[in-house]
Amino acid sequence: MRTARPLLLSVIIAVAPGCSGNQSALNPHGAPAIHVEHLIIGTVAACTAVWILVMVILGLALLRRRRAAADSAKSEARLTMTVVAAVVATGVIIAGLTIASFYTTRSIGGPESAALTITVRGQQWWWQIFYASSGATPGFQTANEIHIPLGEDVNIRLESADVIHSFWVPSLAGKQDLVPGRSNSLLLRAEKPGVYRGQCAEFCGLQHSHMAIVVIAEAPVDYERWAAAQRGDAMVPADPDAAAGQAAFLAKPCAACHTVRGTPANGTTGPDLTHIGARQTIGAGLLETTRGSLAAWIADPQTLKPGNNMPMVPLTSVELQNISAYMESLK
Amino acid sequence: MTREDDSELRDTALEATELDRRLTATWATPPGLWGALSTVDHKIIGRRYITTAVVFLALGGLLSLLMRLQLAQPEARFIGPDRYNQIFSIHGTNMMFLFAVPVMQAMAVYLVPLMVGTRSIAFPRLNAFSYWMYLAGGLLLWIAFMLDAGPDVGWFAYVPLSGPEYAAGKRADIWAQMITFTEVSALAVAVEIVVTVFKQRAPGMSLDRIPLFVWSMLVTSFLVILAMPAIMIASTALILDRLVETHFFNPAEGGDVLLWQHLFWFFGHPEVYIIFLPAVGMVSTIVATFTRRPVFGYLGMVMALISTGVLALGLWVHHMFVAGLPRLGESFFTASSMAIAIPAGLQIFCWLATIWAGRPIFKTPFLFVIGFMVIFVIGGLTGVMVASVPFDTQVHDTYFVVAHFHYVLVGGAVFPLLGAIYYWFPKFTGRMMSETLGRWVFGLIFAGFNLTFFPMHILGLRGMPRRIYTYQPEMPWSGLNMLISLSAIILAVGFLLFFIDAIRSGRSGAPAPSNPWGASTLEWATSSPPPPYNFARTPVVGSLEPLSDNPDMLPVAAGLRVDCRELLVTSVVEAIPEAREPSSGDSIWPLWAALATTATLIWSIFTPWAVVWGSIPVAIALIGWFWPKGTSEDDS
Amino acid sequence: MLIEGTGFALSIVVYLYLMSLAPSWPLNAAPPDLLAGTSLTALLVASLVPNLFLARWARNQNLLKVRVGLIVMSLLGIAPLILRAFEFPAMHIKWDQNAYGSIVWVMLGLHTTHILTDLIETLVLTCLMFSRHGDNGRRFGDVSDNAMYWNFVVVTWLPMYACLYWVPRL
Amino acid sequence: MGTESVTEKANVNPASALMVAGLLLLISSGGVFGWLRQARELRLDPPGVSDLDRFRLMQNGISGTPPESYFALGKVYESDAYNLSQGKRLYSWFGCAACHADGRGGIGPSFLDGWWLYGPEMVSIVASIRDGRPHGMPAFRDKMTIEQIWQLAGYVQTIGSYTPKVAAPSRNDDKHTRPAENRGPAKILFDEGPAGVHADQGPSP
Repeated sequence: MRTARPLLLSVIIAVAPGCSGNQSALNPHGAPAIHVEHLIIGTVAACTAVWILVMVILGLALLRRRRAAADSAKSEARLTMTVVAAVVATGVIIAGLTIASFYTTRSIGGPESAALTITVRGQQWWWQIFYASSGATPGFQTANEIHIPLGEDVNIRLESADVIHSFWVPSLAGKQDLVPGRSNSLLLRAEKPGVYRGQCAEFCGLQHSHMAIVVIAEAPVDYERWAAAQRGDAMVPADPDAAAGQAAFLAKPCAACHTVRGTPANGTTGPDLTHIGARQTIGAGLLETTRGSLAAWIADPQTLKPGNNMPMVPLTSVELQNISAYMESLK
Repeated sequence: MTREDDSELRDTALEATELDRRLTATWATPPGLWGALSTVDHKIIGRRYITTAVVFLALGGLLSLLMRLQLAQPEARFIGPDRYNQIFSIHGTNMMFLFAVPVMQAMAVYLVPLMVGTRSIAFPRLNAFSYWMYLAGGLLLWIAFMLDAGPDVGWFAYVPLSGPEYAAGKRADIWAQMITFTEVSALAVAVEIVVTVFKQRAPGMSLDRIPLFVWSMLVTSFLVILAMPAIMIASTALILDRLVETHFFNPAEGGDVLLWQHLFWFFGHPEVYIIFLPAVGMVSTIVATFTRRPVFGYLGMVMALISTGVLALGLWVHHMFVAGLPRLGESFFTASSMAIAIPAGLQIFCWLATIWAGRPIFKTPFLFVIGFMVIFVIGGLTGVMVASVPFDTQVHDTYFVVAHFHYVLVGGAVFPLLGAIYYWFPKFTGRMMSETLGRWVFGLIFAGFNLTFFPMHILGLRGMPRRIYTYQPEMPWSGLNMLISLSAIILAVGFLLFFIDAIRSGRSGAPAPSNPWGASTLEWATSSPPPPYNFARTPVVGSLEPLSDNPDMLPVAAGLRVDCRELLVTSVVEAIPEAREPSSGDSIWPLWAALATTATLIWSIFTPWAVVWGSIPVAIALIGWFWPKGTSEDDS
Repeated sequence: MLIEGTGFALSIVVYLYLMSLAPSWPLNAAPPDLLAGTSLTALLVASLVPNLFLARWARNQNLLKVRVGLIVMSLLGIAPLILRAFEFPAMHIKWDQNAYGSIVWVMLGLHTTHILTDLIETLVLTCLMFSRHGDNGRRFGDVSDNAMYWNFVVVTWLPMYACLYWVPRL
Repeated sequence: MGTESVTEKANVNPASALMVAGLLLLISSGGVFGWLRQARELRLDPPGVSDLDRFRLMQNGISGTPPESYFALGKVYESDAYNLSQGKRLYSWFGCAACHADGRGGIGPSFLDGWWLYGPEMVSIVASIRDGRPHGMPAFRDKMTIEQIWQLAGYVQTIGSYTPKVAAPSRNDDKHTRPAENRGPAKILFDEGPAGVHADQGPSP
């Protein structure tokens, strides 16, 4: 198994590209993030100008040619005036930036108006996601991947199951903490369809580095189709490999921690796997969902993400293949 | 206490050489190990403090190189998450609690008594005690790290990650208890500085003649006194939660997770100014000396120092902008965080005006001040950025913030400190540091620093969170990270050269005259290094720049005894002589007290009963410390 | 004393902060019984009188009176500790039951530590004043410092008393 | 000059003073932390893991010999705070509390009445969890990996331990029903015969 490590690493590197998306405050596609980007650009420009001005004065002060008798009362008084003026100017700039900041906060607004509410629950080290039931349509649970309808305000309710995490999808909005014992909320609104990557931003333990989330903004029709699929139970495997995989999944420790709706597997410790094959990534943004990466993950989760709560379950290679086939089939 | 007694030997009666011999006999630290362990000479302790803090700086720097090694490539496997978390936690804790605060206080321990023209610091034994406590706290942290029991919860140890449920073992307790050690020592030094500045200034040094460095240390000490109790309450509550099941931070039983953050940052934000304000004093001193004129706007500088100190206590919430607090409160803290830019700006403008009006001499200490200006202004401006709530929601806990506080702390404190070490090195050791090497050191550190930390701003805006031990290859961060890691080598070489220069110059540098820079403050009025009694006769001050007024002859006051340790007490405002006051002699008891306290504190990580049993040896040591020995110091 | 004063103030702030978050206060406990705490408060306030006399005698360097005063103050240091022992049970909660219990015990503990510290200091000074080191200006200075510290211990108790005993009854 | 020679000496002394004090602290804290065990082994080698399954149990199902690898690891599942904490999480994740409550028992026996039906050795606790026991204790062989079973067993042993362990998981951040495991041995914490005592368990030893 030792020799398997480099092999697995090469698997990671092979499957790596693909789900990069954009995770940058400077590449905004959501209304809140766009407002903040304007503020960022404005503030940085103002501050850069101030810095350049101060540096020019410093340079002049250091290198200017000095006259013989400099220290007269008159020049001292002129200096005082200049310093006072500079302080006043600082005050004015500061006040301007403060007002700009308040204005941005105002224009972002709160999530009160949102029609759709999604609850995100932080876990060490993945995201548990609940879509609430509304009227006759039942709610459902998923993990590490949020779908939102384009151009609509979405309220993200943030809770934590264990320690403090922070929900941050920079292209859509600023971050907000998930605090145990409290409930926060955040407004998301995507203006452009796309896959937006985000990542936990508050240090939360061993695998803080591998706790990514994907937000997929799509046309309302697509969103509804997706949500309808998610509400359903897991597909019954048609392919014999996958069917054998399901049997192994249920017989092995897997089912004690994971739920696959429509089967006896109803563990709640790990992520809900009912539609894992339809998600873009596994392991909280660690790997792209392919049969190979699923196999790599199941075979040795502690090498890929040391310290996470999924144990290494001893499996034969046939079992491993079958279970990964089954996982892949859970679209 | 001012009774006249003819049998006492006063300095009025003696010739210079004879006075020198007798004062040495009274004030000198006896040779040998015992003398070293029991000394209370503020200069010896100050030098120890500085050396120890610089050793911790070097160790913390090594940790940062390890982090840079790991982050140079995506998904690198040099260091696993468990070790990496310990490394960054200890890097932060070490730099804040074991390097930055102590080194600033250490400079004050050495310099403040000299700058105010007195023979010793107030409460010299407490000073010895504070050093031993500091050393013990530092060793606790580092030994724990060596044994794989280092704290792994970040330098601000947010609960519940550091709480009983999620921080298994004793790692978080070690962090919390290390805080207790450094708090005790920092508070002790703060009290000494305040009393020294208020009551022991040279006759004539009224409030408006106090050197700016001393002013800055005074304000810093008050900040320490007001801010440190918050972390003391916080770390005690954390230890109690972990050890005896209190529920301060357990939301299910009425506690609150954010209570920790409020308490921590009520201390943590002033902490930044505790580190920065002494640097303001150092910069002012160096600027005044190397532009050959007093700092422009003395009163403005003092007001800026004080208002920074006051404001610093009122903006802790800007570290919690994304924790979900009420809007209104956030607006207030945005405004107050922005407002602190005004006194900071005033200070910058005053220095610029001083340089403008003066005649700059480009020696190494002054180069570091120029570097400070360039870097710190960037740090200050990014500080204004993160004070804005919406801006902060994007950059909080990212590499942007990492860059910001390194610009503030390294630019705002380490650059002035390096300048200050070059500046006061002759005073500390009697030898000059190398001017040629100094320029190299400055160039390498300046270039290395900016190349290392400037790209971090960009990384943060491009979505890289802080405290990650690795990142995935598909993220567009690897190029800049590699650049940063390579630049860190330049920075490290700069520091290495600095250490080499310091060690080499300390052994065989050119001998220093008593006032090599032509400075105007009192520490240069005595020899380099100063004799154990600092000044043969207490100087009398007639202006802000006593040495420029009378370059050849400094007026002195006389009348202190030479056969026992005695110093002059003056009034708070005008510094009018009030009384002669004895100063404690050498004693081993501070060391015993520190050892007893250390044992108690470490033991109490394991059982609460340690506090009960441990208090007995602590009480014995304290009684031994204060019990009169029948010497004249005790009985005058 | 500025340090400790800040510490006491912060503990009161923590108390009020936790109270502001709680749905009811005290949390799952009856308000504390008044008897022990109130008599302790009365005793502490009363102890200020001999304490002020002691400070005056120390200033006048009156050895005999200072000796008597120190003995009285030692007894007045022990008595509150006895009453304090009854205060902890009077809170009707233990530190490990909930956050209310935690902060109450910590506040009481913090103040008890101060009484204890001052008591030990008083006892040591009493011994000193009966030894050959006694009749000495510096010792008298220590005595008046110690008296000052006791004033501090008493004064800080008053807001804590109000907080611990009367705020839960509001 | 006199002063110079004094300061020269003082230059040397702090260093030796530092060394002595440092050495003292090093020795004492080294002792303390050596005793602590804080290392975290996040991934065991698969052969080592499967060896954990190979312990020998006495005929009566009580006590036996742990596998070699357990000693090789340094008995981590009894004495390492990280493993004990993991065990505590497993205790709640795998529903142990449904029968054993917070350790005081219910449907299943109590761990706190000072009476181990199958003895307090790690192997017998592991065997109980892995293979199940009569009167309703299910086998967890197919629900947990062997490493998890050892972690859980370590935690269960800690709950019922007569003497407090140096390394123990602390309390949870939720409603608490009993003092934390690190507060002291069960014997002190609870009266004899709390809620979960069954007649068939016999008297306390």
